[in-house]
Amino acid sequence: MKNFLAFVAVLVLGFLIITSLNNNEAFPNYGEADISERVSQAYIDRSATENPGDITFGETTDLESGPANIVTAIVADYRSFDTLGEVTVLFISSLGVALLLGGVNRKRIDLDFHPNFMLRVGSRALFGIILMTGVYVAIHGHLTPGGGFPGGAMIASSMLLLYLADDEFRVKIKGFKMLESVAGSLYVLIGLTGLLLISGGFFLENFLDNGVIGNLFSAGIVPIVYVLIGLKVGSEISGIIDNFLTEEAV
Amino acid sequence: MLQYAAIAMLMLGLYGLLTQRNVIKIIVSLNIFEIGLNLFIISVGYVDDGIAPILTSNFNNNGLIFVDPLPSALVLTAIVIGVGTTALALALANNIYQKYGTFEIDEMGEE
Amino acid sequence: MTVELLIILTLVLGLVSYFMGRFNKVYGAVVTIIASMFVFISVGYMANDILDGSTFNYNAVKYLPVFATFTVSYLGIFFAILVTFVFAMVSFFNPFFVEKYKYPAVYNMLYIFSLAGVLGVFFTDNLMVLFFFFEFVVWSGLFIIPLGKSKKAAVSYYAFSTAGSFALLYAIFIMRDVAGTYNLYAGLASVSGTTQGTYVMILLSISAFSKLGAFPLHTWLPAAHGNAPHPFSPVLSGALVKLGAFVAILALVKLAPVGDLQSVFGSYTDATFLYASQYAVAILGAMTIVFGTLMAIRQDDAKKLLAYSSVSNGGYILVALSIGGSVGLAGGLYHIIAHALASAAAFLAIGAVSRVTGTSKMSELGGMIHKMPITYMVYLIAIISMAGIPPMGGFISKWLIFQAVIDNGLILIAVAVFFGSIGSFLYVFRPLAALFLGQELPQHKDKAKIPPFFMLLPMIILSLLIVYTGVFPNYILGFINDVMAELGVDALVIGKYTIQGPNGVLHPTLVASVFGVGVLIAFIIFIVLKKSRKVGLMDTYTAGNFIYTEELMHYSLDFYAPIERLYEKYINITEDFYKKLENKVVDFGRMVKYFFFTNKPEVTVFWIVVIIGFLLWGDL
Amino acid sequence: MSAILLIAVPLLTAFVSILFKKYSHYMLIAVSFLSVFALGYMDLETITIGGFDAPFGIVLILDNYSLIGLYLVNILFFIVAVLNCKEYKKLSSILLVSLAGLNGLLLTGDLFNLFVFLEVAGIAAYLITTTNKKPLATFNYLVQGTLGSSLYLLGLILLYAMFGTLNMSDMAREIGTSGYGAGVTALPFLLMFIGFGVEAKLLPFNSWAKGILASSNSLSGPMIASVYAAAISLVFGRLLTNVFVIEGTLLTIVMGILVFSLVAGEAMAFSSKKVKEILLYSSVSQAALVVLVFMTGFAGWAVYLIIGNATAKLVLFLVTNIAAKQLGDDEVDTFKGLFTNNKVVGLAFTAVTLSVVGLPFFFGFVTKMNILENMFLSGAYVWPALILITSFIEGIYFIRLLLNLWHTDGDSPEVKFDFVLKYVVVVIAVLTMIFGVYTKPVQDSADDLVVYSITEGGNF
Amino acid sequence: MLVNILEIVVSVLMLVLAFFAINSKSLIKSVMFLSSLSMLAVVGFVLMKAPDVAVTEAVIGSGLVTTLFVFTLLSARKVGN
Repeated sequence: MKNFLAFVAVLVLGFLIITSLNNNEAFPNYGEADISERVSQAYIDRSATENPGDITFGETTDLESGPANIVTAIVADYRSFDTLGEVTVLFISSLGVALLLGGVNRKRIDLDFHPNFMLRVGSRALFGIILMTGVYVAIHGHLTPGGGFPGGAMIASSMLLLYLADDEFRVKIKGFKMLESVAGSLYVLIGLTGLLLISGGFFLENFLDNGVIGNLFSAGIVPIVYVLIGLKVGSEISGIIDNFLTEEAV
Repeated sequence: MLQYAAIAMLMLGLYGLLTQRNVIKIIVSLNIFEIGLNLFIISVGYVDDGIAPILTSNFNNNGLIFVDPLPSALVLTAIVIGVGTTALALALANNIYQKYGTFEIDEMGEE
Repeated sequence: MTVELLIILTLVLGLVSYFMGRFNKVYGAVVTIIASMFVFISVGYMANDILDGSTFNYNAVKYLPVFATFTVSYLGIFFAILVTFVFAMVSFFNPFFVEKYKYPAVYNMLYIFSLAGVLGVFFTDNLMVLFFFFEFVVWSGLFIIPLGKSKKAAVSYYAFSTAGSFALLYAIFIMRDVAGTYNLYAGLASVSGTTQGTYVMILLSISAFSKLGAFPLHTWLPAAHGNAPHPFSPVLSGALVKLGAFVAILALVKLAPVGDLQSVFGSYTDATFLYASQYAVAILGAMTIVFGTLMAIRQDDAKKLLAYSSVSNGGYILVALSIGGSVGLAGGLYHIIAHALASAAAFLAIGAVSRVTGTSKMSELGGMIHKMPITYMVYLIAIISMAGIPPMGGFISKWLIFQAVIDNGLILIAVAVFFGSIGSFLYVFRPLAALFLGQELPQHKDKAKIPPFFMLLPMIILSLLIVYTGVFPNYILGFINDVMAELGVDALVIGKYTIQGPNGVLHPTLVASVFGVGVLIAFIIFIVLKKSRKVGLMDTYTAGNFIYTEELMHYSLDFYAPIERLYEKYINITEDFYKKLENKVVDFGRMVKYFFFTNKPEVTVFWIVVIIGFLLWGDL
Repeated sequence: MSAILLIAVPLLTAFVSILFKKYSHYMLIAVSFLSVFALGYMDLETITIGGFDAPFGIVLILDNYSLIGLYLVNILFFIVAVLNCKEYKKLSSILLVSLAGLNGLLLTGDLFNLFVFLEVAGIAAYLITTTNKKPLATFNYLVQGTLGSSLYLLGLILLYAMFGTLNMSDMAREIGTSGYGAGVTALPFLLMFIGFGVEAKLLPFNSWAKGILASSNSLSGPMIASVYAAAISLVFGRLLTNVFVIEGTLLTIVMGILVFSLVAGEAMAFSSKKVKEILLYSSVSQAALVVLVFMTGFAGWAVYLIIGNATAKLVLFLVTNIAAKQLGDDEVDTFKGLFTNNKVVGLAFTAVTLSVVGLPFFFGFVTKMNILENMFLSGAYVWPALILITSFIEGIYFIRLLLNLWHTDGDSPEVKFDFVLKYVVVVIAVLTMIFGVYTKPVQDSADDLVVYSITEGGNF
Repeated sequence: MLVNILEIVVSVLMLVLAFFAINSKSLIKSVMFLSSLSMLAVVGFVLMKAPDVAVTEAVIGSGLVTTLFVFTLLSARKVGN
């Protein structure tokens, strides 16, 4: 009964919200958004600071922001600061998971599931492939869909595979910590380089050459940052997985 | 349509939070809410007949209609933040289970 | 010495007394004597100068923030000199009590601070400064009271005083809004006779009632007076309560009344000349008198009894001030003096007794006259004045009030006033009999002795003044005439030795001398005739039975039981009301806690759904 | 010096600190101290990040308003960190992140960036509260906090869909010039208001507060009730004064929420018998008061109110938590006579309590009086009455508490306070008194603050 | 047209899955429903031309979160035994 009432209540609320949005003269209907009225137009045209005119893939050089993937341009360049925050969120939640689940002596949870030899060898092979894919996705973040976060998650899932395929396996936490720390620090340091080393520079400024849009080696610091993000995310999520898969040794 | 579905999912998430008293179920509801939110954010930037906001070979950006890339960027951030919170919530759920031996809030007694 | 400097110096002296108190408790208390004497003498000089028409500028402000301004008015002088005098007298008691407190140094400091606060209230003409010092007095008192017996008393003192302060503050804001300035006189003048004036009048009355302990805001007063440290009770009753009278004068006299009574009640009223607001205050004042009297009759603790008598006397002051006119106002102002002196003396006397016996309960005391005859005399004089018997000051003021009430034909109020007067006979003599007369109790026999000279001194001075105000009131009445002239009220007609009331002429001196002769004759008879024989407690028998144990045979316990039985069902009405109010708040709080604070997120979600729904529903 | 360092340096240190666990708490102390120190060298400016000006890039706004907020939050954070760094070494990295998050919250001029920092600071807060050892309460906090910030994001996205920008001042300008009525923004603003309401403990949305604060310790109590509350209120205030347009039905709803929070908060505190509960419900009410003052347009005084509350709550929660830890529980009865043996701490506690209640000569009096006066002069007669009534209730229970803490019939409990704590609370108490008497700088700068934050704060 | 029909199917399926995920009695089923819901959301993202989000959601939202849920349930079952 209570559930039903609650269901009716949220149904009514949903209906109200939809009606209100439909009646809202300022809110665009689905599929009719006018991008040119929004700041995004500047991201598409790369015209936040200058007016580059038409952009042609593979030809136009030295845009204010180099990635061919406009989303990446926003995530890792225009609004890179958000991404720093986002990495921090993941960082702190991995710290938190370690704090909540961690302990000094930890051992693997017994999964009632013991992989055989084939599985172990096979997954080792697969591990490499997934890892490579992850790195690839992270590196090509400025050109293709994907980027640091899915890439990092793929790296972590290759670790996960090892965990599942081998019930004795444990990651070297120390190594991951190092990776996580170094990647994070480098991200901030790259940001600070823009601020401190270049006169009149800004935090997280893209101080490298943007190159030709569409090339692998283009977009200045964006690929570097994305790889760092990938490594950091990968190591953080691996840490989280490790914490979830272990328990306090009794 | 997907926009309405997104709003409906937001509401279902709220419904879950409103009725469920199981820690895991609450986290599931929260996740549903977040997925709904992400869908809604993307739907706000959708343009009929628009193309994905990626410049690819053979294209000149002139005259093309892209969907709004900014919501995508925001959702990327939101998804990762969501994962962070979910991981933390699950770790807490684990702690709760170790302390009370159950996931049902009603069985834990008032503190 | 400007007012500002005086206040600052007082505050500094307060700090000095604190540090002296840290060093040596008694020295700290001695500083309070010095400080309050100093303040009293300074105010006295000031008064003298003002009366002589001096041109010295007391109002100058040099050190305090810009908005602080002072005006030495006759009204301010009147109150200040009275209150500082009470402070000065009571301060002599401090060194003898300071040992018993938990935080003696703090007591000394706050004692002086409250004195400074009082000065600020009476001398400022800036409303914000007025409020500031008003609060200051409240807070100083607040921390002194729990040094006595009860924490609860302090809380209720705080609650009612703060209600009063906040009402005052709100009134100040209204006046500020209308007048555009914080000047006291401009503010009062600007709202006079307008709708806002009604609000201001109501709010100021609330403030005055709460401070004066008038019905229905009186419940704090008996608790606070009864439980405060012994030397602070006389200050509370004789001095701090008078802040309420000060505010009442602002509300009732300085503010032009609003609302014709006849328009409210039609022709059913007996007071056609009064305005609705004044009449309401007068009625509440009358109820205060009756209530205070009835409650005082039942008390066992002598301090509580006096506290209720303070309530009842506050009622007299309110009645007198609300009737107004030259006789009424003069009666009110004179009653302020008379009651301040009498209650200070009475509280001091009981304090002196409690100091040696450790209790002020009538059922546990008796026969103190044998060891403390002077204290007994002081108490006797004080209660005679309280009961309004010539030749004491209380008689003069009550006579004036009666005159005013009768002259205006306020029958209801007259009944209350007379009832209070008779009732006060009933209660004031009970402590006299219970504490001082009767059998000397064995448990206090050894401890009781004549108080030290410096405790006797203020009591004797107060007693002499009580007699003086009863015998030669005309000098003081002359000063009161000045005050009333400043307030814009016609002067009371006084001769050299006579007071002209509307219904006749009073010759206080003559009355006093007749009484004096009577007392003299009685004394001669007492001396000449055969003395009664003193017997020990065991050397007697009752109803044919010998007494075997030295227990107290108290005739003043449950003395008025038959009368009490008539109304004992109703005595707690106001207390119950406030208790219920408090419980309602507590229940509300518990309910909110129960409904909103659980360990489940669903509550928050539920309200989010409801509130968003509410907003959008409105849009539909 | 660029204000970005206030965010970047703690973050960098946090990333590094996980490698040097042993020294992480020294890093925490050093960085939080340097943050306070560095504030003196900051110029008031709008900081662009990545070289893209607003509204395309993210900007940080360092104006008078955020500078005061930064000083307050950093100093309080430093105090809490110093007092707890030994006991909660494990949390050092998390605290560093939370410092970065709080600074980011106060500085940012971008609405989405605000969401990110809200989450950073929020997750740090959840982790700080795990030290209470009440996982269920923390879980509750986490769910509500996440839901709140998600609602904020939802509202933000609605605004973005309508006005196409994420920058605060740009958004405010777009809303102002768009010509649509207040109706179109009512839903997003309500969602954002609720989102912040959850964090700021406004009443129907704060069921987490009891679980967290009633069992808090000397780290989580002051952190959540003082540092976080101050930061959230300040950010809320910036949004309320610069961005939000609250009119019509929305105004009714918001005012209803605020009045209910004010009154019910005081009533709940009045009916509580535990010291921490009294403090926590009182801070519910205070939070509503702060928002109310922002709503009525006296931003400057609201800031002073926040400062007063934050410092006071810091002292109160610190002292209470330390005493509660040593005594075993926080019933008022257990605490009876606590200060007879600890006069110094007692005096400081009393001073700040009296400041909260609004005793003349204390800082709280100055702010409260000015707020009341300004409200009254602006023609709002109801709010002063309401505030007076709630202060009345507040006064009663605080006085009752104080009297219980100073006077006891039985034995006084023995509680040890360490030297640093004594020093800190005394300094805060003395400062409350100094600025309660010497009010000129406060009076003068309050007006500047109002002017500044309304006309220039959003980089208009 | 095809896209529209696909949209409707995806939407309805998502809602049904969400409802099941919330109301399912078994926790593990609930988690599985959530995972499939997430996969459908990926389709939704693709339909709305947001490939970046789709990739991220597929890897993180659908894969990783589900794993974490399952691990929590596993470890809880261990403690429960």
